Amino acid sequence: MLSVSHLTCQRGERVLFQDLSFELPESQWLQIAGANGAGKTSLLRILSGLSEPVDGRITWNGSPVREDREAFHADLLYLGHQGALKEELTPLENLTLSLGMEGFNVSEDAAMQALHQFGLHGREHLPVRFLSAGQRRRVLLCRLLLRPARLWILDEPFTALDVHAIGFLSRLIETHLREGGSAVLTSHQSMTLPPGLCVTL
Amino acid sequence: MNHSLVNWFKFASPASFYPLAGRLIPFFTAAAVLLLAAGLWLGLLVAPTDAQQGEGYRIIFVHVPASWMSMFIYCVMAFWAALGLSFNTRLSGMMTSALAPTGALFAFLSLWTGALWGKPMWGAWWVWDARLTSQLILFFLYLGFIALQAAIDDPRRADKAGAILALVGVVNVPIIYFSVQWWNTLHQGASVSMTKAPSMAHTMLLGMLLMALAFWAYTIAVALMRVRCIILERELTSEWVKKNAME
Amino acid sequence: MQWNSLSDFLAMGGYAFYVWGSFGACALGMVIEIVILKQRRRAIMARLSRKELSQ
Amino acid sequence: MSRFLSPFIQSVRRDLLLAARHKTEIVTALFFFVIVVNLLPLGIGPDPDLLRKIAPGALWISALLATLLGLQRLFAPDHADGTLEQMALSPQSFTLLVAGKILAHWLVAGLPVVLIAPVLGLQFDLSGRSLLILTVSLLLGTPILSLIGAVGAALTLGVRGSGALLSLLILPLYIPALIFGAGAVEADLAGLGPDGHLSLLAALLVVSAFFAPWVATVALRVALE
Repeated sequence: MLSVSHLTCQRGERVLFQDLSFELPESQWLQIAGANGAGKTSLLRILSGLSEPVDGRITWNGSPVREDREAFHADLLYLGHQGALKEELTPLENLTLSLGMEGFNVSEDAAMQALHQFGLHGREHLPVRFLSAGQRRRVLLCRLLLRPARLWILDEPFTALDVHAIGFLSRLIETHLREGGSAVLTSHQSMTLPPGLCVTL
Repeated sequence: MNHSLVNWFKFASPASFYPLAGRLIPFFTAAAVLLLAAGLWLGLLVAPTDAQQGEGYRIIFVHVPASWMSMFIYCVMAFWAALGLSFNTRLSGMMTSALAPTGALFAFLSLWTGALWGKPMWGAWWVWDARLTSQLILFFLYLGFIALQAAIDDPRRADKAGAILALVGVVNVPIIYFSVQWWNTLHQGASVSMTKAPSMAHTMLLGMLLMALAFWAYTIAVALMRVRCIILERELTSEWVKKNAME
Repeated sequence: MQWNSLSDFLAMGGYAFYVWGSFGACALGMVIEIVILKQRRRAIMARLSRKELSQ
Repeated sequence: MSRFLSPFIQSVRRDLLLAARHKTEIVTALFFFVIVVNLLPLGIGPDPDLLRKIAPGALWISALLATLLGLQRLFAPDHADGTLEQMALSPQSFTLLVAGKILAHWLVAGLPVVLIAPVLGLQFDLSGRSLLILTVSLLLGTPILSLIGAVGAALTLGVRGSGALLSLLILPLYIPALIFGAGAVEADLAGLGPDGHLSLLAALLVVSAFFAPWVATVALRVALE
């Protein structure tokens, strides 16, 4: 369970949010809503342990996330709004190498299968710089299929996806929740997910 | 958490340190002025002429204290840096950045007065001696620290990056000093024996000590003044600044 | 007292340029540092009072 | 053990693969090294005695500058496209991944310099023994440059004018490596034997290999905040 108490975030001289507390139990998802610049991405980066809040505490299953990083990161899958793909490498290389660096040795077959599930037939060996924004996004989302994690933190996961991919991703998230996982999302798209919690910044 | 620790953390908060620093500044300023007057009187008026170096040796009364302070300040910066990184107190980073310009000033003055001393005594403005070279590198380390902090916009990141650099520097200074000395013995360059200090009269020693104490009090006063500026600049929007800072 | 006259003192036994160059540089450096700090403080105070007035 | 090291190896593999797709960058750094070394005789004069004397220093300083050239791109591209973030969130040790990147940087930027140095040494009329000592000193010393440089690259990541700042921060810290490295050949010529210098260089390598990846990791976490 992810639990957040009295979180305060400041960028420069401006306070983005203050005294934010919530809990996210298993099999639940949380939507973070708010206008542009309200601090959605800042909040996600704090939740993932990348940034440090000015004040407040975040715990995962009772232990603070910035203390035992490696244990928390084993349970966490974070997709930022940056691509996190290497332009010079093919989708296949991107997936196997980046997951390999995280200690998950993914076979080429498994990676290939994930790419096919996301509708990337025939693009497996093309350097990522030749792919469209939506296709890049799908390569990144293949991580959801290949890397086991109990908590998903996804920043704008539906951006640039077409209807098919949105449907597939929604089903993926639903399955993840049914299996006891939890997820934190920011999104502007209307979602077809079962009702979840919501925090508005 | 016991009581004294709580107390300590109270003073580690900028809001409570600001008035404390304000009360300390006049005290250290007065100390600096008095010690400076006494040191100058002893050094320039009372201390006898040196047998070998004539009156030229009087540079020692500013050169040696400036060199000592430049090294000492870097160590103090490293201390605050370590404190800041391990306890995450905001004041530590502010103290580190408040000390750096004064340390750079003293490192520069040490080089400048060293050159003015070296010219009449050894006949050269500069020799590649281990001490001179390390002092120059120390000056570069100060400049690097100041430049790094100036280049980073977010104060919290600037503090942490500066702290890491200060600690890396403090580990490296002895290594650099040792390596330059090693290099110097191999090349047998300018044979300047500075270790053979002229048997110093008591008045000279006392004068030097007083000047060193004066520089020390000056450093504290100036660093406190600067840290007050830094605190205000960073907390301009907070409530306590609006209420209390406009005396 | 080491000196017989003021001009003797100022001449520093022929080392006037070096000795006064050193002491002068130190004095100059410290005075400049203090002036800069005073200006910095004055600028902050001006910013603060502008804020005060605008509220 | 292999499970523990596997992220490290993957990190080295990834950076080598990326370097292989950017061959021009490797060649440019190497070419820069060769040109700087060759400019020195043109500036100083072709007197063989003088050239023999300055050769170790000239090669070492050029190696230093060539290393600096590549350092700015050690973390910056990964930072820009978000892959550095993913590494920081890895359940494996981030320090090991950073160490892998540093090793890859040395393999790409340092090793070619070491390999071509003997050829350039011939232009300075160095004897066979001096060439050997020089190459060994570069072999021990260039990894130090990558290691310490990584700390500077991490500290200046995403900062205004990071290139010039990086040089200002890192060059003073390179002095011990420069002194022991270039000094080895001269010590040998002076009849002292190169052992003292080379063992100090090796000690420096061990110490920086132990601490630098860790310090660079701390600095990277600060930069990512």
